[in-house]
Amino acid sequence: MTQSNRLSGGQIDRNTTVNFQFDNHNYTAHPGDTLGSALLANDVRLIGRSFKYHRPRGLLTAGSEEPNGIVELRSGNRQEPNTRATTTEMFDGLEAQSQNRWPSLKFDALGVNDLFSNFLSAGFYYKTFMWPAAFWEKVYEPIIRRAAGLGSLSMEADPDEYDKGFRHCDLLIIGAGPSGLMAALTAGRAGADVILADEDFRFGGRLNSETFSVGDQSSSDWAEQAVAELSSMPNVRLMARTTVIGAFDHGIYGAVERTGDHVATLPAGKPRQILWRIYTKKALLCAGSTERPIAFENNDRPGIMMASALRTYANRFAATASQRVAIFTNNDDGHRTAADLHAKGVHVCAVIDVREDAPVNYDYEVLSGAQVVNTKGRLGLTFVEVALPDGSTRTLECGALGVSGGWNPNVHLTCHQRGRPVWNDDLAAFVPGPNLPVGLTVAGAANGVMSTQGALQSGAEAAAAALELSVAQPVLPEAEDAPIAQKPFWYVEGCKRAWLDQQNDVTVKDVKLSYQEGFRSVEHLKRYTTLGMATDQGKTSNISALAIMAEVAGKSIPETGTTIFRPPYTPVPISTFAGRMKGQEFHPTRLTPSHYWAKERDAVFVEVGNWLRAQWFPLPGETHWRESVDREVRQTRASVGVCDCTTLGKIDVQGADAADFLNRVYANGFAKLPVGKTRYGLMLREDGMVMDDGTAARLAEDHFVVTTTTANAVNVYRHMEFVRQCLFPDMDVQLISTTESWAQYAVAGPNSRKLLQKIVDPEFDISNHAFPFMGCGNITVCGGLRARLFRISFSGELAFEIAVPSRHGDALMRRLMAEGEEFDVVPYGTEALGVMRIEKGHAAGNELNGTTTALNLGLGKMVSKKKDSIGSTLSEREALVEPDVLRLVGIKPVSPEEKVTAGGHLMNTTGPVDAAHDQGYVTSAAYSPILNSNIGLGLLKDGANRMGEKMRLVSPLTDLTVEVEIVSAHFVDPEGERLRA
Amino acid sequence: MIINHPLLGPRDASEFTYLGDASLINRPDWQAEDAAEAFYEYGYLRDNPAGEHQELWYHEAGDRSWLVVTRDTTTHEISKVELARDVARARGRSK
Amino acid sequence: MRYSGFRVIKEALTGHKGWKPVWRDPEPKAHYDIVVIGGGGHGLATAHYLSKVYGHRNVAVVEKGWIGGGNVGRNTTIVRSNYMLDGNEPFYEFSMKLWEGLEQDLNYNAMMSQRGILNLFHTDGQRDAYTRRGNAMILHGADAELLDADQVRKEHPYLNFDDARFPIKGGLAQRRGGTARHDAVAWGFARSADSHGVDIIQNCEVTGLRIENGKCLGVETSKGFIGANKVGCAVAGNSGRVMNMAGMRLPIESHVLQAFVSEGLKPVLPSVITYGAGHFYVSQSDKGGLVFGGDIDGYNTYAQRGNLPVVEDVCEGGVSLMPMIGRSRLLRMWGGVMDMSMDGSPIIDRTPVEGLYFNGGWCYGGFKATPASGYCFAHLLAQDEPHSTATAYRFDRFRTGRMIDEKGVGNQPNLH
Amino acid sequence: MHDLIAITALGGSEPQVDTVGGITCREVPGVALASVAARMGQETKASKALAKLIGAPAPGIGQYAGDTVTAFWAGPDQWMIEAPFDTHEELADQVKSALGGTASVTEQTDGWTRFDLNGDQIPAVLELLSMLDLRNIDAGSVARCSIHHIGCFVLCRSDEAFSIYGPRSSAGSLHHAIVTAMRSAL
Repeated sequence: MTQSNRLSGGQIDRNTTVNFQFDNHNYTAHPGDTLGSALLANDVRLIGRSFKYHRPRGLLTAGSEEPNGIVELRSGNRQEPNTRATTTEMFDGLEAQSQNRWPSLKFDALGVNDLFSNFLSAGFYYKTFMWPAAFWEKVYEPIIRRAAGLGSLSMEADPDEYDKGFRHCDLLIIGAGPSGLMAALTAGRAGADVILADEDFRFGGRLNSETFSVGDQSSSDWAEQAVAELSSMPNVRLMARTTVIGAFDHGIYGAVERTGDHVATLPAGKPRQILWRIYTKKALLCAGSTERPIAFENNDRPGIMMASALRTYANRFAATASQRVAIFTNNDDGHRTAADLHAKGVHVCAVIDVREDAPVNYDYEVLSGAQVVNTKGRLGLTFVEVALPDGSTRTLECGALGVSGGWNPNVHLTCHQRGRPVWNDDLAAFVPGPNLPVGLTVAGAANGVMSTQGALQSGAEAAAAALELSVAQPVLPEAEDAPIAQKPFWYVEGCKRAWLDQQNDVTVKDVKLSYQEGFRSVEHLKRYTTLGMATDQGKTSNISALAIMAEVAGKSIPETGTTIFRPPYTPVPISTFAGRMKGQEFHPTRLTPSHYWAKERDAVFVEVGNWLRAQWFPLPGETHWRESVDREVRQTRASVGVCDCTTLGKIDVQGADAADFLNRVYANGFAKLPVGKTRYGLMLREDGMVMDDGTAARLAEDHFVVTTTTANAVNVYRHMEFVRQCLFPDMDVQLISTTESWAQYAVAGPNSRKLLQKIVDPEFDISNHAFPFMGCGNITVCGGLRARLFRISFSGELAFEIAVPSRHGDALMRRLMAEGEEFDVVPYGTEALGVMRIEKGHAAGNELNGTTTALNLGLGKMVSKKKDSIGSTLSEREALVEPDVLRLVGIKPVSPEEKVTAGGHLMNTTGPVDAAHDQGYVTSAAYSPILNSNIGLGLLKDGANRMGEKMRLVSPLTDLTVEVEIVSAHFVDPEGERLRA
Repeated sequence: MIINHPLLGPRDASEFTYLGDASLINRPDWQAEDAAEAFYEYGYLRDNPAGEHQELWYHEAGDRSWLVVTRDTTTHEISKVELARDVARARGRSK
Repeated sequence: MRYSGFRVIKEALTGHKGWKPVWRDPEPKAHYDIVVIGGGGHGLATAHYLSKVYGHRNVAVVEKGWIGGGNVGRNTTIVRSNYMLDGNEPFYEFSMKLWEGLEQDLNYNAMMSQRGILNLFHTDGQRDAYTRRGNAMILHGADAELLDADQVRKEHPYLNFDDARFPIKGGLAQRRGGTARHDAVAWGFARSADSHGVDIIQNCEVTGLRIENGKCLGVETSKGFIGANKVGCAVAGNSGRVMNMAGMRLPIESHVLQAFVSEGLKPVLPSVITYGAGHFYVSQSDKGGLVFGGDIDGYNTYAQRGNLPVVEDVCEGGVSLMPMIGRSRLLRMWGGVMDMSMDGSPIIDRTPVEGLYFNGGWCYGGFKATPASGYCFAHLLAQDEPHSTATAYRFDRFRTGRMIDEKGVGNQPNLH
Repeated sequence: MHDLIAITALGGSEPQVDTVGGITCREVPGVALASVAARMGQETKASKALAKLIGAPAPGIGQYAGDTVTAFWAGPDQWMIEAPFDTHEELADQVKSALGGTASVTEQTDGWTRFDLNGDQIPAVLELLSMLDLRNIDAGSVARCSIHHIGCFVLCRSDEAFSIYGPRSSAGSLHHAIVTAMRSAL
């Protein structure tokens, strides 16, 4: 295909031709093009359909403010809906599809909505679809949902990678137009650490779109030279294709760098985009300004564009939307477009200038005091109807109409901390208000300085001011310094279907209706009409709509309100915010010291917080997890089992006041614990609920090792630091986590001592007499490896926990297995561990659910009343000590094979089954291969006094009702003889 | 946000864990006559000011210091950062 | 004016000239029976039920800005009654029933869409807790369904079943849950209250409470003093500010919750989904945007904006759970100030000041509660006793130890 | 001598080495670690004893010092001591006897895994991993930070040599993060 609308000149690489597809048609383009400019060059004006009425849409702008020209880019699992053609950098092999149309872009069935638009006015859906009531979900809503939406997702996982990074600088300059470049030159030359970021792939901003000169160069050449100088400065980092998306607290800016969107295929390992968090001392917003439209009847046809966009396409991209264009303007800038297009050989039919005193140029016709009152062209502009000052109308045949209603400063980032822009009457526009994010200043057009010369100067001055430079003002190049003359002209009188928000189909009529119905504040207007809620966030529509609302209300614009912008400046892929933290890398994975060994044994692993723990160890031939778990339990209770319990938190507590300190953090007493002994400890939150439980082993007078549950390790450590630093700052106590340092294994079962005796070095006596229940000490194993031994039991069996330096954990596990062969040793996982603790009646995570007190758990006596400990006072509140509070009980089905469901509720055997008669609930359940019965633990009202009572366990959720008996929670060895053996 | 750690200098707030009002340092005397009421107020009632707020932050991914940060809850401006231990001592806490 | 399809057609054919303001814009009277502070969802709902159910017409709602501009206009629109505890579930189920009849009650289409909500679980412990919760819901007369991983996959094949760090083990579904059009809820209540005689007074900021001899006589406002026999405060994140005018400290902290919306997309998500292993919940609006959120930022604030770490945290969860949303774009982020209570549950109660009533502590769950909150607050204001479904929402529960702590995290508001 | 063979944090019998572009990432198991926290009121004495042990003044905030035995700052009056594992397997005992009653000493050797980065563009890699202001980090500085949600120490030995300490259990995730960042940046 030929590029029939390609002009001369431009900043594209004509030596290279690339191929691309739009809606399955092949076209050619050049590097330096955007998809938008390439489509125009190929005479494609129709690009999409609007949201509500499915009206034909073409490009409106040449930048990121684009509401209309949005497509589905790429294909397969890289399909990317709602992508702005105007900012999509061309590459060879680019594929794009139009969206929100069916069956085709030219013949869109839902275009019928446009015929019924009068019935689909703003907010019509709030007033109807209410009858019959059941029809909303079944009929109306599905239809609306299918019609709504824009592009579609592939429904496949995003295959690309994304990074996050962190940069620091003295000065972040946002935008590399004239003010940004001049600011960067000023700051860079002064030696400051500068980051200059621009969303475009080419620095220069509007300098690349204009034909005037800066100094003795063309504006784009000047920009190129400035960039060359900046590139040579080691203290300046240039970030092209980087959008600063938000201004966050304390000088932190979010920025998205598109490192891979301009290439067909990413090299392996390289990210598509990087989310940068930029820490700045100062920031300077040089984001320029956005041209605003004028609303007139049928102003939304493909071919009707912002005048400055036509100029950009012609000057920078050497493309035009049509060979015949007209301009509709209320200011001098529109004439610049006409002049530039004319110079490029495009026929300018006329400039329609609403001003009576419009400047007259002899190169083309100027219709002063005229207005566009209507347009024609089903899928693209064909005619423009102009009302002349004498009351007559004239029809112009043209394929493009450039519209210029003046310029709005890009104040977006100044609003991100809820600062409000203020109205400037001279400019007839909002400019940055006084409440800027701390450290941010604004220069150039973004600050209402609209001439090039002014922008250069303001950039230089702002950079110097931000960095408190005392250097002499740099010599600025001479540039265009046209006075600003912006007289507002928002819409053509009498227009109705005159579009403001072109994507969401909000017209002047809708704004008037919104006023009529009382939605008169800006916030109400936006919400009621959906104005500014589209993918462009109203960059070209909000201010105009506000102005029209003001006029309808008979108020000034500032009286009517302002509109503020929220991050992000332009939409950002959700993947970019996620970075690498997805899939398996969502959270770090913590492996236990025996992990590699367990993997060899085909263990099934389970996530416990960030840890992976062996859940059970299936043997060949075992087809159901219960077989493995039952075997592990039986073998442990019959002989000996080994379980990796490294994940339990371990905290080293040292210092002269260590015992006193533990006395404060634990509800039970620790002062009198002898050296060489371990004690179970119960920790409460200050509100009296159980926070955690564990053990504390006293290794020396001033040295304890505390264990926590796996889940609470981090919280308990933080809590202990709080108690140490904030509550008792003069206690001599030091804390450090040693969780990872030690591989710790539970060795449990009647043969556990015998097994351990085979590896513990002979000089250490671990007989029951020398090393009794709750003993602890430093020992060596396997010929001199330092180790720690604790005689504690979670299973209720004779048991030990042995710890060695983590690097030797793998070897120790292998050794225990080898040495234990004669005892038929079994490794057991968390599942068997859970079964045995339920059999023994130990409360664990399901019972320590944050709403249980010591009393609830049957541990009330542990809360010492003789000392001050965290939580003891509030645990005494009246409702927490009422006689019928929940108490931990054992639950046994009357028929052992009947299932006990954790989460089931307990009801009396007779009477209604409902919430009002709820007696409690089952916290944990398991099958006990020892009792050959399902069993459970539960919390039951007044449970301590209901032993032997029959109850109904109901779980309507899983369709279950079971008769159960309330028993002691200690199913196995209630007297604790085994663990003392 | 950035918290200017008194020892380490400016650090991103995401390295810290937030607890709440620095009045949590003022733990009541468990033996006082009105201990139950005092602990209830300590545990549950907050000034929750719109404006200057003294609050506890823990440098979890850093040096494990608890800090008292004075921050405006309407602007997020931080006017002061102290080690909580120093504040606790200044408020008369000891062992 | 009654709204209907017929009316829409008639107006369309007659140039939309007949539509009237949805509510009046009255000047405040000197005195009302009841003044409700706060023109958000809860305040407007209170006015609606006060006027329609309890027959109080001499009522004003005073709002410092524009009605519906607070949390009701900036939330993720989820409606559900999937609570576990006795103190909560009857109230939220009452709310659900009100939602189910809301459009007919208000003659306003709030687009209540019972597309269902699914809470995923990833560990056995979570499954047990959800089982307990689902059973409690059913025992309270609500609906609940426990799905295993295969059932979840069948309904939501796009979730990450391939390389999930925390594999999905199942979910608790409430089919009657769903979403509603948040702005329309506020406008619908406002329109109804207005039509029953309630004065909705916008741009009227309360600057003080006139309290004499322990009795509240009315409110000082930017439009002057407005007398009232009873004053009800329903100001969500600003609870601390307003009640401070009465010298009260509350069991509440103000925190910011951010929420996000993506660009419009053709239908992808059939229901509301919450991730059990990360901070992420999401639904898709009728317009096509993914509406999602996660955890609160976690520090006390009255600023309606948040920071990047939470944005990233939420998106990390989102892409981990449903990797197919990765290439859709986050369009807009915003923050709402939440009145986070000490146990995560609300308060609807009298205060020590006679004639002053309080409704707050909704944390980030206020939207779904809107109808019942309004109903129960209206009941309290009208009859001076708590509504039967809201008896547990008392101030003194913290003193007596009757917390309603669904999450079990205790007296630290930012963890609820 | 015991006969339990150690494995590295990444699970190998030999340390892992990865090279991307001009940077090498090397797993370093041969280091012994112990933590030191001064006792209340003994801060000066502890820091003097520490100085003697490492042959240099006790390092201040964000610094490390020493030669064979080095110390780096870990918190107020807290340090981490590092030394070659082969010669200092019993480092904690050695430190304890050097500091006497002036400090609490805890063995930390196997609590951590260490990766050494050597090459000429390390900042380009680190800026994808941590929020440290690398402009302020030069030879002799150490900082605690979070790398992909993993709490780490980063030590700068020179412009072209950095050590990263992370928790041993997360060695695989940390290694993955580092090598991924190397592939991305280099």
